[in-house]
Amino acid sequence: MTELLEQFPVTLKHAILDVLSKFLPEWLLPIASAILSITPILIVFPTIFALTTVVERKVLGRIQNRPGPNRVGIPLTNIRLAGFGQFIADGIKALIKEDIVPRNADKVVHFLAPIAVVIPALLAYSVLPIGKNMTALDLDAGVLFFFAVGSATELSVFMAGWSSRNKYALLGAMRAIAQMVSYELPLVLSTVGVIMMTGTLSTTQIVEAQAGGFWHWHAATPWGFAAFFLFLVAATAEANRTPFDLPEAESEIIAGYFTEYSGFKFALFFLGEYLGLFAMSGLGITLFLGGWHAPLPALEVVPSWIWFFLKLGVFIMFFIWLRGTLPRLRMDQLMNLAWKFMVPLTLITIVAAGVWRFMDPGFTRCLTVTAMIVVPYLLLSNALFTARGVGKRTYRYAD
Amino acid sequence: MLGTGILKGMVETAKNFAGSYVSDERLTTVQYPEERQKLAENTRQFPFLVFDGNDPLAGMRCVACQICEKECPPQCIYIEKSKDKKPDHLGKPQFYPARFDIDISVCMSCQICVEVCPFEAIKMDTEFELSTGDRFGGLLFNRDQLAKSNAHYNKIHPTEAAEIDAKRADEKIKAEAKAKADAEAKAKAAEAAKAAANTPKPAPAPQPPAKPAPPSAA
Amino acid sequence: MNPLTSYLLLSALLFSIGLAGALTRRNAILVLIGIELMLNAANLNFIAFWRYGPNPEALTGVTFVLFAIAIAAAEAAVGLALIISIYRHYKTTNVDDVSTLKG
Amino acid sequence: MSASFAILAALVVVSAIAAMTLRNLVHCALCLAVTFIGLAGTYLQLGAQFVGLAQVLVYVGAVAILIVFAILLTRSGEPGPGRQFSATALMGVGIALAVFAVLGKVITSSAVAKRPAPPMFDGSKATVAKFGERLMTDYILPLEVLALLLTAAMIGAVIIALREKETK
Repeated sequence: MTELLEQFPVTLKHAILDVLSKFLPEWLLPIASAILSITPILIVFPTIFALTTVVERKVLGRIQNRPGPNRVGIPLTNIRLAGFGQFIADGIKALIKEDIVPRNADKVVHFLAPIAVVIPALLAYSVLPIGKNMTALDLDAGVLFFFAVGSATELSVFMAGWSSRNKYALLGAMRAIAQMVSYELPLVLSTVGVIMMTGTLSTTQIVEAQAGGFWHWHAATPWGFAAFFLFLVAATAEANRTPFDLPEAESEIIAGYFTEYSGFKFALFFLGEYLGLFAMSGLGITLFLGGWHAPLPALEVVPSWIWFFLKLGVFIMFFIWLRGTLPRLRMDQLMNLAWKFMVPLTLITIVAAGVWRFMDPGFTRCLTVTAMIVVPYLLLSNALFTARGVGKRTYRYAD
Repeated sequence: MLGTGILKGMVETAKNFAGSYVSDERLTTVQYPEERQKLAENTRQFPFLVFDGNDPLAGMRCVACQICEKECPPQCIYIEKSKDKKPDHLGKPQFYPARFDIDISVCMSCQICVEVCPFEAIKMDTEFELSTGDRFGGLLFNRDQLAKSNAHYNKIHPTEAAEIDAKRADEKIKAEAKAKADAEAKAKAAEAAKAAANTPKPAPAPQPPAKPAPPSAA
Repeated sequence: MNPLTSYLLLSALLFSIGLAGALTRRNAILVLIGIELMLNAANLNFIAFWRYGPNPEALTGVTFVLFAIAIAAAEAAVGLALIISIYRHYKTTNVDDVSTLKG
Repeated sequence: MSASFAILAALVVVSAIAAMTLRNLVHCALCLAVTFIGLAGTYLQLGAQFVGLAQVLVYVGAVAILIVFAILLTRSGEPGPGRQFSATALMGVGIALAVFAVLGKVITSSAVAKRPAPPMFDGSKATVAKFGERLMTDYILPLEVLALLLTAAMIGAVIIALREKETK
């Protein structure tokens, strides 16, 4: 039973392929196989996105002591489904809304930008191991592929902001690019420790290196925990989530680079943003939280892909929780955090990972590596708090 | 230390999140169409015209003085004076509005019309469910739509309405007393005149003015 | 035509396009773009020769390209910084107008 | 010559020509990014996975962005009414054509063109691990020099682009 469930998606794919092989010519089979691998990604993650939009609003509502959306259910009936029909209503609304393109806009680039946002976000999923034997594209340089594809998003954000011919859109795009470039550095550097320890860039092999219970996960080691924490912060910034949502800071620059987008194109931006967030969470799970491995060996009766999605759900909830708690940063604070705090600390975690690798296992190693990270963290945070611009603000007239 | 404040905030929001499921008192909103919050007494939306008694036209307090029309900042009031007169609650013949329109899509709820009205004739309503399919005609209220009874006024702003009713009752008593005094004086004068003329004749009873029913204290 | 020749021809074409652009356009940024294209054409050559060469296990071609990419990144950064600096001085990025040294 | 090569080559050539001829500079930069992506695809097709992905990361993620920023900073995004090509444009095209003619002649007539295609290349021989090993052993000195160069270039770029202090 477990075995059947475990490999159910893979067996299903092979069964379909077997049937297809009787009808299709030989050269079409690899393409059919690729399509069969991609289709689940194209169905599952947008579905998670749709559910997340509702869950996010409900959780944010609860954090603010109100129920959140709880009305839309099945149309023409009184069944409300606790508001989980909302995303269908939103989708229909986005589809039938008028698509407004500014008169001065660069029509071609304006049209291409939302597509160019969604495609890299979807491509990033192809290297994520969703379950045992379930990596759509098992590349030798999978992590590099992920970052390469992720960096292509910056250009599409620029396309959206520039082509709108709107000062808010351009400002938002500039902010977004500056933020993404700045946080890409700590994001990549925080993963270097894991890559060093496993000696591979392949996501599948990185997951395999963390088998056998949660104490084998990279996040369970001192350097891994620190790297995971830094990765989380950088991932939040890369995905433009609060508290790093300056590119779309609605109280300052309306909606940032998608100010001039409406209807379905806006929905595509929304989708791209969330898909980016899920992909980033998926990479975090793969690199630090054991991928599809169960936290305890006894729990391996539950299929691997369920573990992956459970962990993804935890990540999503965490990001929503973060959004409900933290206010937005200021632009200079954002840059200071990236360059003065994140980059030095990620470099330190890489050194710490090296020390961990070459010391004998034991209490001393644990203590040394922890000290290597905690001491600079305390020093840096202390220095930053007293520094101008980052630290606590003093108000001349308030208080 | 960097990060402690964030942790504190996260704990707080987590408390709110969990607490909102446990205790309903935490919930600050109500499920609107089914549940409603009690409106505060000083709630105000858009103006209406107060009338006394049961007949909107007969009891209309407005005398079409057009002060509110002149004072209205967005100029959303339009008044046409009547040709004839009808008696007010004191029995004095007054004009009444032949036409009284308020475009509440223009009205900004400033309450200046209420402040300037010397006759307590225009007051602020608490009705807020005014959505309509017709953007222009549907939000242009005429005299008959605007006229609402004093009982309604007493219901939505009880304290204020009670004060005004007391004041008006007072005015009325004074006016009646004055009318009586006048009548007596007149009678005396007549008697005196009669005595002077020495032609004894019964004094004419002072005719009470046709006045509307006294305001019901709801 | 064997595969190597087709890659080499593609690379030669790319190089010529970059050269034509660098020689004909007036904007300094476009000249830089042309140079980038020429550099990429050279990179493509290295990869093609490595792949169809006698000893692909040695990984010489790809290593060279990796170094070339890093240097190109540095070149782009410095080149664009120069263009911005020139723009501040002359208020133009037109290469025909920035000819004080021409005499 | 396979179909995938034909598609990639067409993509590279067309976008490169567009990048060199379009009036609007931002369009040129975006077309340049497409060229880089097409070239990365060619590298991947040739089995150079690491370099292909590094190409996307560096060129699309960094150089294209840098160019776009430079375009906006020098206010040359909107093309002026004047000519876009320099006075010696015809000569430049002529030179480029001549270069292509010579290169093409050399390539097609060289011994390489007559050599039969080598046996199928085994991708597992060019893994990232092997590549890293080479970089850390044989090429360690160039790698370190490169690191130095990048640092120097970064500092140099910052200093050049730094706004001059207004002295007076």
